[in-house]
Amino acid sequence: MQMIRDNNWVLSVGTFLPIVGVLLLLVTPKANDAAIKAVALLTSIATVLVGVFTLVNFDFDQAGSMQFVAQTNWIPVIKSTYFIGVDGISLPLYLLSMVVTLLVVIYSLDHVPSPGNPKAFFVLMLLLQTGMAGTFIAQDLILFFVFFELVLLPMYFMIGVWGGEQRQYASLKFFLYTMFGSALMLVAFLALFFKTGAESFAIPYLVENGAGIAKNAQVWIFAGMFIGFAVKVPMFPFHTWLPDAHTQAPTQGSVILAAILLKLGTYGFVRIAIPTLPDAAIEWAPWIGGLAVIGIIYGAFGCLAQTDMKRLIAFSSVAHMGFVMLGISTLTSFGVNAAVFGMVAHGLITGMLFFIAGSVKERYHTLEIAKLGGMLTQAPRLGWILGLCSMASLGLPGLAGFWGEFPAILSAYNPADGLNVTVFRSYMVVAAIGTVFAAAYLLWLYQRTAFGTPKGHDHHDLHDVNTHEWIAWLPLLIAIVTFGVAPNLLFSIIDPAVQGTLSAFGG
Amino acid sequence: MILAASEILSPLRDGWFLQHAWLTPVIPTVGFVLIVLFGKRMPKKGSEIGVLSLLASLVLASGAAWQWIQRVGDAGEEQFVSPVVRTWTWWQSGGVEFTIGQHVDGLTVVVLFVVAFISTLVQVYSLEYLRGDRRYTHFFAALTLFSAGMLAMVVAEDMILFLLGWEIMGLCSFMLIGHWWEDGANSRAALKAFFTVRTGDVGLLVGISVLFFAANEWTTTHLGLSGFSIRGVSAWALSGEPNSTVILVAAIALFVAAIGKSGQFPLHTWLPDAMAGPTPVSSLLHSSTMVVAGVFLVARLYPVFFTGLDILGPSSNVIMVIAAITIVIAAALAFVQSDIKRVLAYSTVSQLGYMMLGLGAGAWLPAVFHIFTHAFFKACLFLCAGSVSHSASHHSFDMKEDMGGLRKHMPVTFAAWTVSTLALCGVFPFSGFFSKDEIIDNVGGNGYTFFMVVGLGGAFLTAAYMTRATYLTFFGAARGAAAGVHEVHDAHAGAHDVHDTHAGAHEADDAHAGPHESGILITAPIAILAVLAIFSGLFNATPFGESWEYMKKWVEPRAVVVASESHSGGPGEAFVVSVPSAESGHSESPCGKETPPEGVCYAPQVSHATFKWSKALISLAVVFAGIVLSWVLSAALYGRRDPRLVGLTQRNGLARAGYRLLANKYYLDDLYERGVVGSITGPLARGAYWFNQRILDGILHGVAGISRAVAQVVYRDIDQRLVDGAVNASADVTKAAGTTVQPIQSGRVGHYGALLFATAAVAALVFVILNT
Amino acid sequence: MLTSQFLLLGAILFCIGVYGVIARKNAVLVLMSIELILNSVNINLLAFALRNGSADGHTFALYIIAVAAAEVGVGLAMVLLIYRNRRSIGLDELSELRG
Amino acid sequence: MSFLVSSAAVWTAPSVDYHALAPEIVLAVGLSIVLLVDLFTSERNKWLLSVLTGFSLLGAVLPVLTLALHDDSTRSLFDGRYVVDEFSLVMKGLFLLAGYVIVLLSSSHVEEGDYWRGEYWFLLLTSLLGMVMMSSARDLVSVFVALEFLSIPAYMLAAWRKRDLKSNEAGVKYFLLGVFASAVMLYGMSLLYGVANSTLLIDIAESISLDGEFGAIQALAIVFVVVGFAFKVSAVPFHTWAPDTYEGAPTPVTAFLSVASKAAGFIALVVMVLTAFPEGRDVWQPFVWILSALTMTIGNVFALRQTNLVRMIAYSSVSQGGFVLMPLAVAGGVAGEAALRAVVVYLIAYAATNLGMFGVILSVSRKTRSGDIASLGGLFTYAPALGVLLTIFLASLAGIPPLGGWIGKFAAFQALLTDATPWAYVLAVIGAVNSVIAFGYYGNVMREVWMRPVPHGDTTPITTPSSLQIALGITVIATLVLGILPGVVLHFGDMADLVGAFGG
Repeated sequence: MQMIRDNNWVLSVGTFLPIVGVLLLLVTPKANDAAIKAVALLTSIATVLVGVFTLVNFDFDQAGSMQFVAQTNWIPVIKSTYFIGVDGISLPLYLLSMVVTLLVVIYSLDHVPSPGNPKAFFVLMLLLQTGMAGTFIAQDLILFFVFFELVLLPMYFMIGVWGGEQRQYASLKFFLYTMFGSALMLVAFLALFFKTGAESFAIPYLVENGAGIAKNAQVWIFAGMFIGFAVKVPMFPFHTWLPDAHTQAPTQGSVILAAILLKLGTYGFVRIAIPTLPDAAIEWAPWIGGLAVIGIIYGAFGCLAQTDMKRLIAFSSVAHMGFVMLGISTLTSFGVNAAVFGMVAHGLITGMLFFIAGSVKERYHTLEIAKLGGMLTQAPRLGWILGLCSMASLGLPGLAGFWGEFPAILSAYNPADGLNVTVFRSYMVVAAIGTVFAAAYLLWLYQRTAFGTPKGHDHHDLHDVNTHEWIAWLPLLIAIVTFGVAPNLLFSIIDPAVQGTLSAFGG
Repeated sequence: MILAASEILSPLRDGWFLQHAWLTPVIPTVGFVLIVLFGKRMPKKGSEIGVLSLLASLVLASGAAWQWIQRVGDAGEEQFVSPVVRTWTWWQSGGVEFTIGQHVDGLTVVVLFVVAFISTLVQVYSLEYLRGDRRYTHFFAALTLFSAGMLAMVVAEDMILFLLGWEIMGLCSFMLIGHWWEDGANSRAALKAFFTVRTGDVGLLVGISVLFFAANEWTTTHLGLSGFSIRGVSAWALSGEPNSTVILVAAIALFVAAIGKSGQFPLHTWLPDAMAGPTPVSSLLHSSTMVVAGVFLVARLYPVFFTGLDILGPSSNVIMVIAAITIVIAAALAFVQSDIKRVLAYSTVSQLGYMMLGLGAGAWLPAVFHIFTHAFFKACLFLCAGSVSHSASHHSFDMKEDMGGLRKHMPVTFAAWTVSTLALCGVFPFSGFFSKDEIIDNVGGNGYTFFMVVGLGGAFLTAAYMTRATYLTFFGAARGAAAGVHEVHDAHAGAHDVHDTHAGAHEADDAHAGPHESGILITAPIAILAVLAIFSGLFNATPFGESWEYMKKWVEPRAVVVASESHSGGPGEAFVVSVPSAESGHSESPCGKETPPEGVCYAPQVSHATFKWSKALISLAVVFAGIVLSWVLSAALYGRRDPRLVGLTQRNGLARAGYRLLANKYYLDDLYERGVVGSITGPLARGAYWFNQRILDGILHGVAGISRAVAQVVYRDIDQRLVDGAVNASADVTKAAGTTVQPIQSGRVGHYGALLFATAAVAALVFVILNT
Repeated sequence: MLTSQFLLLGAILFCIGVYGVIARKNAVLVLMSIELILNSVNINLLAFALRNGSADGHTFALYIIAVAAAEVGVGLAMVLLIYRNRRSIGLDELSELRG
Repeated sequence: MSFLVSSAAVWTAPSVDYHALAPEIVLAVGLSIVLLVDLFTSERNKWLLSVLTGFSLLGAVLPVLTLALHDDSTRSLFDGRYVVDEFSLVMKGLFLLAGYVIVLLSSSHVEEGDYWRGEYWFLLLTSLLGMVMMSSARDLVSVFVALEFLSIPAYMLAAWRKRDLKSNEAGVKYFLLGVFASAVMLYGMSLLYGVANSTLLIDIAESISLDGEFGAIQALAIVFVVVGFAFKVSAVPFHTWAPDTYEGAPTPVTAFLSVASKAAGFIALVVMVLTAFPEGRDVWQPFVWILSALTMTIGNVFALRQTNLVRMIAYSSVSQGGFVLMPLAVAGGVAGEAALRAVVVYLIAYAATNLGMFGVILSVSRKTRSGDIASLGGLFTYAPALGVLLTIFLASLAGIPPLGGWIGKFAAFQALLTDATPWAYVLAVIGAVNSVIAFGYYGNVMREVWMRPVPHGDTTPITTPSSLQIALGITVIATLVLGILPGVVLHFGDMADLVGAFGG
C-alpha cells in the first residue's frame, strides 16, 4: 500500500490540538466560568477546522491508500515508531470523533452536569478527544495501544464523578472490563510482533508478514486481540459494562461513549486483527458472527425488558453493534463496508438518542418510560426528533441506519471463501428477524413516551428544544438524513480502503 | 424460431413524460420537505403544497400513461415493448453497484396513474374533512410523503428503491394511523400496523438478498444488470437457470412480505384496527396505496413467482390458497361489523384476496385490472363513509347506533355510495364486474375450478354484506346522531374520529342543522370517483370483444424472446426476434418455464380465458341473489323492528297478552336472526371472527407477550444474574481470597521467620531432588 | 580429610540456629540463634578454605565476624529500646502491625 | 599454616582507580561531614544537614556522569571484585537521584518532628552508599558487605522514632528477619565458595553446572542465595516484614525502603543470577517464576482489602516487585538482555512514580494526620493539583499509558514474549490479569479522591512546602517523560549491559 506524505503535519495537529486546549484550561482560573467554556469551545472548533482541512486535502481518488502519513522515531529500542495516517476507513471515524466532541462541548455549555466544575469536565473531554482521534490514525500497534488506553481514565472519571447514583460501581466496572481486555490485547500485540520477526510494530508491515505465522499461533494471538476489542465493542458475553456505564454516565459521556468509544473496538477488528491474521480470522469468523447475531437478538430482548429509556438505548447499542460485527465477520469487502458505514451511522444515531435522553431527563427529571408520555404535546419538536432517530435506529431506508444494517444482513448471504455458507445464511435470517425486534422495541418506546397524554406531574420548567440543543443536534440530524439519502458519500471513501484491507481474502 | 437480426423493427418512441416518470415520486417528496419546513407559515397551513405537488405528479403520470399508449401503439402487434429505463449509480460497495432509477412499463403507468389520481382527490377531500385539526400540517406532510413512497415503489427500477418506497409507506402509515395519538387505542393500532407489516418485511429483506446473490452473476453476464434490477431478476427467473429451491425460497419470502403488506390471511388483523386513522387515510391506504403494494410486488416480480411457485402448474399454489382463505374469512367478518369503516376494511381484504387469487392463478392482467377498478370504487366508498360521519352522524361510524335513513339528507353521497357498492358487488355494467368477473373467469379457465367456486361464493358474500351496510346506513329510520341525538360516543372512541378541536368546530352547526350533505370539497371527489366507478371497467371490457381490451394491449407485457445481446443497446431497445402465438394455453410460447434456446424472456406466457356470457350470467345471478336475500333480511331485521313494542312487552303484563299477535313478526325476526341469517352469518362469521380475535390476534399478542416475557427472563436472570453476576462474583472471590490468606500476615516475627525458612527449605528440597 | 565433619558441624549449628530463631520468643535468644547461624557459616568457610587452600574463605569469615558484631550491636540497641518502651522483650507482644 | 605465609609473600597493594571509586568516596566524605556538622551545630542550624546531604548526593552524581561519558566505560577493580560498568553506573545514578528526592521528601517532615536529625541524614547517606556499592559488587564478599552496609542503617531508620511503639516494632521485625535472611543467604554463599573455591562471581559461574557430585549442594546454595535477596525485594512469601515495617516506619523512610532498598535488592539478585548462576538457570528460573506469580497475585489480593493507605501501598509495592521478577524468570534464556533491560527500566519508572506518590501522601497527611484511605475523600475538590498528581501516579502504577508505569510493564511483557516458551506465556497472562486486579485498589483510591465527599466537610486548602513541591515536580515530569518518550529510559536500559553476564 503506497503512502502519501503530503502535509503530514495535519494529523498530528488535529490530534494534539485538544491537548493545547487542556494546557490552556489548566492555567485558566477555576472561578472564571465563561473563560473556561470559551477556551473549550474554541479548542474544539479549531480542531474541527483542522479536520475540515484534512477532509479538503484528502485525495479521494486514492482513498484506499494511507494519506498525510507521518513517521518518525519514537521508541527505537522496541522498534516502535510514531507512525500515523488516514485512509478511507479511518477518515470518517476520525472526523466523527472531532465533530461529536465539538457538539458535546456546545451541548455542555449550558448542560454541565452536577457536581459542576466545568474546568475538570472540559479537560477530560478534550483528553478523550485526543485519545479517540489518535486511535483512529495510529498506524503503529504501540501507538494505537497508547491512544486506546488514553481514553480510559477520562471516561472513568466522567462517569464516576458526573454520573448517576450507581456511578462509582458503573465506572469501576467499565474500567476493569476494558483494562482486562486491553491487557490481553497488549500481550497479543507483542506476540504478533515477535512472531513476525520482531522487526516492527507498523501495521502495514505486520499486514504483510502476519499471514506467514503458523495458523495455530495466529488463532491464539487473535484470541488475545478478540478479547481486547470485543470488550470494547462490546460483543455478547462481554457487554454487561455497557448498560451500566451508559445509564450512569452523564449525557455527554453516553454520547461520546456510544458515538466513538464503541467504535474503537470494531475499528480494531477491521484495521488490525483481521488483516494481520487472515487465517485466524477465517477460523474465528463463524464464532464472531454467531456472537454477533446472539448479540442482536439478545440486545433486543434486553431492550424489551427495560423500563428505563436510557438503559433501553444502551441495550440497543449491543444489538446494533451486533449488526456491525456480523458484517465484519463475513470477511467480505461488502460486509466490512457495511460494518464501517454502520459504525458511523450508529455513532450519529445513538449519539443523538442519548442527547435526547439527556434532555428528557433534564425536563421530566426521570427516564422511567412508565412516567413519560405525551412528549409530542409538551415538547413536540423533541418528540419528532425522537421519532426520527427511532426510525433511523430501526433501520428505515432513506436514513443512515439502514445502510449499516441491510448490507450487513445481505453480506451474510455469501461470506468469504472458506467460511461455512449455511451457517452464515442462518445468521442472515436471525439478523433479519432481529430487525423486527428492533422495530418492536423502538416503536414501543416511542409509543409510550411520545404518544398518549402527559402523565400527571407538573412540568412548569418544561420547554421545547432550545438553541444550544439545536446547534448541537442539527449537524447530527442532517448527517443522518444525508447519509441515508446519499450513502455513496461514505461508501465511495470506505470501499477502496476496505478492498485493500481485505486483500488477503480476495476482496 | 429466431429471426435474423436484419429485420430490425423501428425503434420505439418514448417521450419526455416517459423519460421523466421518475419525477412523480420526487415532486411529492420535495413537497413533503417544503411542508415540514414552511407548512406552518403558509396561509393554508401547507395543505396547498401537498395538493399541488400531487396534482403535478398526476399530470406527469397521465402524460406518461398517454405516451406509453402511443409507444405501444407504435410497436408492432407482437413486438416486445421494452420498458423505459433510466438508471443512475447510487452507491457501490465491495464491487456491487447499487443503482437507482425508473422502470416504466404498462404496469407502472397504470398504478402510477391510479395512485397519483386517488392521492390528489384524497388530499382535496382532506382539505375540508380535517379542517381545524390540531395537526393539520403534519397530516398533509405525512399524506404527501406517503404517496411519494408508493410512487417511488411503483417506478422503482431495482429492489433497493422498491424497498425504500415500501418502508417509507410503512413509516407514514404509522404516522397517519396514529394521527390522533392522544388516544391510546390509536397509537396502539399504529404500532400494530407498523409491526405487523415490518414482520412481513423480513421476508422482503431475505427475498431480496436471496434473489440478488442467486441472480447477480447471471444478470451481469447476460444483461449487464445487477441482481437487484427488476427486469434482470425477471429475465433470470424465466431463463431456466435458477435452481428450483433457491427461487422457491425467494418467492415464498417475498410472498410473506406481500401477505403482511396486503393484509392477507393470517396477517390481516392490523387492517381493521388501522381504521383508527382519519377516514381519508383509510381510503388512501385501502384503495390504491399501502395494501396494494403487496399485490403490486407479486405483479411486478411475477416471473419469480411464476417460476418459483410453479404458477399454472398442475397443483394449486400457496398464493391461491392464502387468497381463497382470505376472501372467505374477510367477507364473513364483514357481516358482524357495526362500524361502517370496518365493513369496508374487511371488504378490502377480501378484494385483495381476489387480486392475489388472480395472480396466483396466472390471471395477471385481470388482477392488475382489478387493482385499477377497485381503487376507484373503494376509495369512493371510504370517502362516502367519511362524508356520512362528517356531516350526518357526528363523527360516529356506528351504522347501528348513529345512522339510517340518510339517503334523503345526503343525495350525492348516497348516489355515489350506491354506484360504488354495485361496482364492488360486480354488477354489470359497473366497473367491478369487468375486473372481478374476469378474475373468476380466468381462474376457472386455467382449470382451478374449486377456487372459481370460492370466488363466486366470495362474490355472493360481498353482495350480501354490502347490501346490509347500505341498508343500515341510508335506509330505515334515522338513529342516534343521524336523528340529531347528541351524545359523545366515548364507548367506541377507538373507532371514532374523536379529534376534539375538529369536533368542537362542528359542534355548533351539527347542533341545529342535523344530518346534511357535505361541502363541495368532499362531494366533488366523491362524485368524480363515482363516475369512474361506473366507467373505468370499460378499459378492459372483455365482453364487448377484442377491440375493447385496451388494458391487454397497453399493460400486459408481451411474452416474447428478446435477443440476449440486446442489452448492448441498453435493455430499452430490444430486438424482437420471435413471435410465438399468445393465444391458447401457455406451453407453446418459449417464455414458459422452460429455457428459451437463446435470448431472454422478460415476462411469462399466461393464458386468457375467452369470455362467455353464460359464465358471466352465472356470477351475475349469484351476485343478485346475494343482494336480494340480504336486502329482504336486513329490511325485516333492522327496518321493521319497532322499539316501542319491544319495550312494552317487557314493561306491563297486559301487553303480554297481545304479545303473541305482535310477536309473530318478531318470530320472523327471530327466525331470521337465528335461522337464515344466523346460519349464514352466525356460525361462520362469528366463528371466523372468534378465530380472528382469539387465535390470530391472540397469536400476535401472544408472540408479543412471549417475547416480552422471554426478554424479562433473558434480561433479569441471564444478563443481570448470570453474565453480570459472574463478573461481580469474580471481584468478590478476589476479595475473599484476601481474607483467606490473611493469616500469613499474623504480625508475629516467629511465624514470619518460620514461613521464610520453611519456604526456603521446601524450595531447596524440591530443586535438589530435581537436579540430582 | 576432616572437611566433611566440619561441614556436618556447620550444618548442625545452622539447624540449631534456625530452630532458635523460629521457636524462641525472647528477642535476645533469637539474636543469639542468629549468631549461631553466622558461626556455622564461618565454620563452613574455614573448612572449605582449608580444603582448597585459598585465603578467600578466611577473609570472608573475618568480614562476617565484623559485620555480625555490628548487627548484634544494632540488635541489642533495639531490644533495649523495646524494653524501655514496654518493659518486655517478648516478641509475641510485638504484633500490633498485622493484616 | 604455610599458605598464609606464601600468600603473604606475594601480597602487593592493589592499584586503586580513584576515578572509578569517586562516587563512593564523595558519599563517604559527605556522610562524615554530616556527622561532624551534626555534632557541632546548634538546634537552629540543623537545617544545614539536609542541604549538605542533598549536595553530597548531587556531588556524587557528577563522577557518575564523568565515568559514563568517559570512553572506556568498564573499569574493573581489585581483580574483578568491584566493577564499574554501564549497568552499575545507571543504577548508581538511579540510587543517587532517588536519594536526593527522598531528601527533599523528608526534609520538611524531619524539620517538623522533634527527632534526631543528624542521625537521620547520616543513616540515609550510609544506606545509599551501601546501595551504590552494591551496584558494583561482583564478589561474594563485596556483595555481602554492600548488602549489610545498606541494610543496617535501614533497620535503624525504620525504628527511628524511638518513642513510637509502632516504629520500634517495625524496626525490630525488619531487623530480625533481615538478619535471619542474610544469615541463610550467607550459608548458601559459604557453600558456593566451597564449590567454586573462589568468591569471585565469574569463577563461581564457571564452576556451577548443577551436575557432578556437588549438583545438589549447588542447587541448595542457589536457592538460599536467591532467598536472601528475595527477602530484600519482599517477594512473597518473604514479604511478610514489608507491610508491617512500611506501616510502622516514618513515611519518608517507607518511601526510602520501598524504592531504594528494594531496587538494591533487585540489583543484587540480577547480578547474582546473571553473573554467578548462568548455568544454574534450571534452579533459579522456575524458583523466580513461582515467586513472581505468587508475589503479583498475593500482593494484589492483600492490597485489595487494605484500609490504611501506607499499608495498601506496601502491598502494592510487593505486587509491583512481582512484575519486576517477571522478566527475571526468563533471564537465563535467549531473553537475557531483554530481561535485564526490563528490570532496569521497570525500576527507574517505578522509583519515579512511587516516590511521587509518597510525596503526595506526605503533603496530604500534613493536613489530615491520618493514614486511612478514606482520609483522601474529596481531595480533588479542595486540592485539585494534588488530586491530579496522585491520580497520575496511581495510573502510572496501574500501568496505564502514556504514563511511566506502562513502559515498565511493557518491557517486562516484551522480555517474556521474547523467551516465547509456554511458561513465559502463562506468566505473561498471569501478569496481565494481575495488572487488572491491581486497578481494583488503585481505582479505589482514585474514587476516594474524585468521587467521595470530603470527610467532615473540612475543605481547608493544603500548603505544600517548597521542598515537597520540587520533589513532586521532578517525579511527575519523570513519570510523564518516561511514558510519552520512553525511548530515553529504554536507551539507558539498553546500554546497561552487565559485564560478566552473557559472556560479556
